[in-house]
Amino acid sequence: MDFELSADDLALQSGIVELCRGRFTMDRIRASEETGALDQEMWSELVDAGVFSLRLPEDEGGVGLGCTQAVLVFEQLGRALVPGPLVATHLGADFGLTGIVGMVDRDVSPLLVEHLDSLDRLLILAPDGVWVCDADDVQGGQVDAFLDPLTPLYAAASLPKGQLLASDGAGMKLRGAALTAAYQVGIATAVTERAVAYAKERRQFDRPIGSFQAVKHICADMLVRAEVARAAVYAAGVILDDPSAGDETRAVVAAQLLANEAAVANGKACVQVHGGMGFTWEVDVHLFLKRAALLATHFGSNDERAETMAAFL
Amino acid sequence: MDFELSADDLALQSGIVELCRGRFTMDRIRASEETGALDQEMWSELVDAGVFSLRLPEDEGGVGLGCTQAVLVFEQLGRALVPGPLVATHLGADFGLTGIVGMVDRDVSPLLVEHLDSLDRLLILAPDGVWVCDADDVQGGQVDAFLDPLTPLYAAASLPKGQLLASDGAGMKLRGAALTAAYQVGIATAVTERAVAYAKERRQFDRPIGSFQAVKHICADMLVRAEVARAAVYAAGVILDDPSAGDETRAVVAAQLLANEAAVANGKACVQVHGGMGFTWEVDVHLFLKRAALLATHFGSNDERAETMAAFL
Amino acid sequence: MDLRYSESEERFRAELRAWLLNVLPALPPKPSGEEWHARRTYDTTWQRMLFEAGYAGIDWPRAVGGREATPAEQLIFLEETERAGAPYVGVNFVGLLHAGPTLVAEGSDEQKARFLPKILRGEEVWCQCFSEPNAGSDLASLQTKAVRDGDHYVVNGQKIWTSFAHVADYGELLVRTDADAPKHEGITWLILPMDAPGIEVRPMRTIAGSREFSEVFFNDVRVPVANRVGDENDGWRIAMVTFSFERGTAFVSELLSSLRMLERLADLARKIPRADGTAWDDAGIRRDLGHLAADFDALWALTKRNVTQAARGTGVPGLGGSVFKLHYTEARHRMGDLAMRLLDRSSLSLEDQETAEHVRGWLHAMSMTIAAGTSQVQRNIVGERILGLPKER
Amino acid sequence: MDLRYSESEERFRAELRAWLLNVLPALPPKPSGEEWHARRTYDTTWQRMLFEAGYAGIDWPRAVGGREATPAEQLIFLEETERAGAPYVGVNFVGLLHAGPTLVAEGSDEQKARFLPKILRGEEVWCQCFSEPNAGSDLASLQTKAVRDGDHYVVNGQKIWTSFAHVADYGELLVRTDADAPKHEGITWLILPMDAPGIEVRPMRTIAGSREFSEVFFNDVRVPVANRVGDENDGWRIAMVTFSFERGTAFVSELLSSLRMLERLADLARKIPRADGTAWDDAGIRRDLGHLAADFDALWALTKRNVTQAARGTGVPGLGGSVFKLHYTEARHRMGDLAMRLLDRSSLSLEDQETAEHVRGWLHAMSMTIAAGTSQVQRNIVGERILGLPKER
Repeated sequence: MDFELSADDLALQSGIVELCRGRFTMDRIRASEETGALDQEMWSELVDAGVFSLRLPEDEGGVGLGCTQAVLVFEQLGRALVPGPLVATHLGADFGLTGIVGMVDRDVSPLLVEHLDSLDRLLILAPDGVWVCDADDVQGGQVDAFLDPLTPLYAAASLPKGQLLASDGAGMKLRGAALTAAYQVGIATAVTERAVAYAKERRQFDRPIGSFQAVKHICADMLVRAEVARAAVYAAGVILDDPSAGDETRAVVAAQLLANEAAVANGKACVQVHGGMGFTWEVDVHLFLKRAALLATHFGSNDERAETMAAFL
Repeated sequence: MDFELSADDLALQSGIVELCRGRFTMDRIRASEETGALDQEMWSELVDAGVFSLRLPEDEGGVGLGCTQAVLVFEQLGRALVPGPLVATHLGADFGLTGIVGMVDRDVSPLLVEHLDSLDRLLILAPDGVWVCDADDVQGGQVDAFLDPLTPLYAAASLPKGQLLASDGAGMKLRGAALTAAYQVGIATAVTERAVAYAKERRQFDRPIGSFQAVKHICADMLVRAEVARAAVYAAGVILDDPSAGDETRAVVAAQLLANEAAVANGKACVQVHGGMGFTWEVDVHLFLKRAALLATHFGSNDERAETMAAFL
Repeated sequence: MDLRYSESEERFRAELRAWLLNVLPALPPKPSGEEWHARRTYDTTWQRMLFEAGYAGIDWPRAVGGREATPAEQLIFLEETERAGAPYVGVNFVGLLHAGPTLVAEGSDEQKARFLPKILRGEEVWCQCFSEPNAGSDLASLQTKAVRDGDHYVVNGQKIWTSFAHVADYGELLVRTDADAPKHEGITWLILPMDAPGIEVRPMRTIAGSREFSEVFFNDVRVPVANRVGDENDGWRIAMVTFSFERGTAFVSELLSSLRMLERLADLARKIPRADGTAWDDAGIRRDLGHLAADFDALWALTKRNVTQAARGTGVPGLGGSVFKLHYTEARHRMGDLAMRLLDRSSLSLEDQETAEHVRGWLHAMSMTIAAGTSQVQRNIVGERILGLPKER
Repeated sequence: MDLRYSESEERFRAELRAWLLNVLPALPPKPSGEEWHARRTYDTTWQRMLFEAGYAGIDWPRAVGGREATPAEQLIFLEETERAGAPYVGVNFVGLLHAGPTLVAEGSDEQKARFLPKILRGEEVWCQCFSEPNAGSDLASLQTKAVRDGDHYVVNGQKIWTSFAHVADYGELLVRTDADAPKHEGITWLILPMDAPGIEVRPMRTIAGSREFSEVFFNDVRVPVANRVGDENDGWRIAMVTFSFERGTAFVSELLSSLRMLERLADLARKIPRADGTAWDDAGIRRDLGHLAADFDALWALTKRNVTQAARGTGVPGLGGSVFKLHYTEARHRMGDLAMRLLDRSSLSLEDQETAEHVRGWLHAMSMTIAAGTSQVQRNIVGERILGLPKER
């Protein structure tokens, strides 16, 4: 039992932190707010960094790591708010899919496909397995007004049948849920860092607002939410790699439930700490909050997750 | 529309405040903690003060007032934590019952009768109306360990059939619920007052703890809960007297829901503000909290009340 | 205590209701959110109609052309206009509810004669230039400077959070006229002509995508000394006078429309498919909706108490507003979160108007615990001014 | 990152499990809550059994007779004893987890030789005399005074919140030995013989009805100077040394028993009749239970992180504990409130043991956000020491 990042994990983490800090600046990320399209160059950098091939065996051109490491990487992508169908493309790699891969659940209404115009392939989750189709075969009208400015949406009336990849999608969904939860922990952390930085710098009544308990304690609660969720997410990553260490579903569902809540609650708290500025488009906070709200709808709802947890009692 | 206490209301209120402050001190109230029996002399003083005959017509020996006034009186009784089956005895007076009157719901399991040994008569709420029996006819074993030290409990295996008082108990239940809610607002207020007094007097780190926002804001939230519930309770009282001013059920159920929550949440907050002392038997806070928890079970549960409110949407 | 309206109040309601029924169909359709000039026209047209029917300045004294209605009549006015779907006060907010009442209380006779009738008739629109980037919760630390130059003040600095600045004719402006005095004692209240040279208005976008707020920059803007309300350096007191007029009615329209929104959310829950039936079949969802109904009902009762206390001069003036705002804004957060939970993936697309309204309501709630005194500041007010707890050091 | 236990850890577990299976049936029945002397006997008997089996002082160095187990083995020990229903540390808490480790780190060789073996063998019980009526959150402001008189200190004053004082042989005592020094610099750490003349122990009753805490009064109590641990006036540092040993395992038993309690609460929900079926058929109730399962699972993962970080010396020492405590105690409040909601009128009678446990759990949760640093103090610690936010003035 050694539940802390290994030296290799730390090296991987600092590599991805460096990549995000150096290449995926908020200026660059916000540039696609105008166009709605994914930044193809940024995507290539993600490909080159091995974000999608991370878990593939080395003889298939991958990095040969596990979910334990993948959650660390996705946490940092979330902290940097890197846009695009990261989780779907990562999952697609397991089936040998390349290019930009999206994902949609056939049974969830409305049928909203994220980033459709930028996609090469589309994973279709269905009760009878996981399917894939060419993105070009999906008839989707662009939605004019959508919640997350960095995630353009397309409404599809129906989906092509596609090609069967696996008749049991459960394992893939768990991996996707764990990576999504990791991304949410990254968001929960990023907005905590932003709230704390603002609380140290912003002065009212002749002192930094972070010296007031009312603000300090909001920040403390943010950290607590992020840390508790992070522990759950790391545990989920480890257990997916080694199911003897715990129940995979229980671990992943608990992690995603807490990570979603931490990301959304911390996003809201970050708005509050920023005061009026937090309510402006210009300040980045809302982008984190809106992504958190969007990702909370992936792989089910929190109501469903709490139900799943209850079934373990 | 004039939703503030009239001169007569204020006189009534200050009369009951004086009575409680002068006669029903916490020392006297806590004396019955040891015996478990109601203080008969205190009860006579309540009778003399017209607490139970308040709403009876003057020609029946009553005071001729309405629910509007009754909620003001019960609020102050709650603020002083006066023990005993006050609401049931008050409701019994509408049926000409005298003496100490208790109440039980035939359909709620377990059949726990509060204060049985001190009762003369027992109101029985049932789907087919309101019934009454002599308390002596109820076979109830005293419960050895019970939550509220000032409300001894008796477990009854069954209840006698009793005598039918009214075939429709709905109106009586609403009046009882409104008075119970008023008592809870009194509790919510009393514990706010105690928390504030303690926060002003208790010093840590060379200053009164009430100067710290962490404590100050707990107290502020307590006041908000009490004031919001108070407005709802007063509205319920007025609407029971004048159903043209609103829907009686909606007004009473909203009031009781919020008043129960305010009493329990403020009781817990008052413990927190008192720190370790709040966790001692000696300090009065727990008596308010436990009574609040007990009264929250009268006339249904908060889960049911929230459901009832939903039905109005 | 009496919640019934008196006969004369009911007569007022009946007349108003009849008038609304008559005139509302004649109103042109409401312009969409971002057409600010059209919105000005729409709102001022409505104000003109109110004026002609005798409803303008519902709470203003008759002496300055108002209706001088009782607080109960004001509640009825807000209830009925909301119920009938009449326009809100909109761009006339600052003129009617803030700058106007300030001029009534503290303006010179010339100022009253010049400005008040045009506010009532919907001819002139006002905005508020109080907050600054570094003076939010701590408003009194404002730094926008005015220096006397003959019979003008020369203003330099920056304001923020000015609603409707780009369609306003005048602004109520707080400036620092004595940098050496204690912060509350060096402030002056000026009437700012928005067309004065040197003013630059830069609309800001909110997280809900709207552009109703602006930053306003001042570069040697000359304001006549005649536009000063009250004495030089007495502006803080004057600003506080206006706030003290708050009669407990500030959030009435919002509260009533929240209750309507809750009813629509319940309707939505009845339609959202779930594994068995709809979301409405989920007891937890129903209870959350029902609880909010209790909250809004209680807040409506609290409003009536606040209004009565303000009219009677009982209670701690203006503080009922803090209690109301803390609970109301918290309930709006809960309603917003519940809406997002119910909408789930539907919340991602804002094309459907009903959906968009709920999602924007969720975002809007976040501004409600910030604007007009953050919840943190409100809790300080409640703790210190109502409960008498000591100030922090 | 690895959540599997190593082979040697699994061997440790297997041996422990076998031993527990063997010895637990021989234990006499646990005395009821208020039989303090019987509880002392029970707890010290268990400690003696642990000692003889080589499990006493699981985290103490071998040099002083401990097991010197790895943090992972400590977790296994706590897991297995909880799972098997073995006694908790009980009256040996202060000796094993607080006073003992302090003597290990700061005691003289004589003090170690005299006191440590008797703690390990369950022969002597310790209590803590730190808090005072006016020194709770602000412990360093303690006023109990000790004046040097020859080779004794003469102690006068009062302590409070001393657990098991009436059955303890020794107390760890903080006294003020320099009233003029800054408050953290005039404190001394003494070993107090509880049978010294002039000590009066007055048990206090808690709101849950238990009498485990006492007030302790000191009237010219003479404590040998030889009982001083560390230098005079260096007692604050010594107390802090102990706290810094916290390895993230403080709440492990509690957490595991909370999860068990949650499972029982879910069983209860399955039995509570409701209009249609049971409380378990209510989706809202199920979700609240399920959410708590997620919270406790996550806290268990967090514990493993804290333990690993403590072992590795990474992270901010001891601060993981604040994060854990804030979330854990908040979850316990939620679980208590949920239990009361489920029990409804059943919560009023405490005769049924299962019910009483849930109701006392509700009350106990209220002490958990107060004891060992209130949640308010914990948020300050997180805000200032982890996040680096400025102190208030």
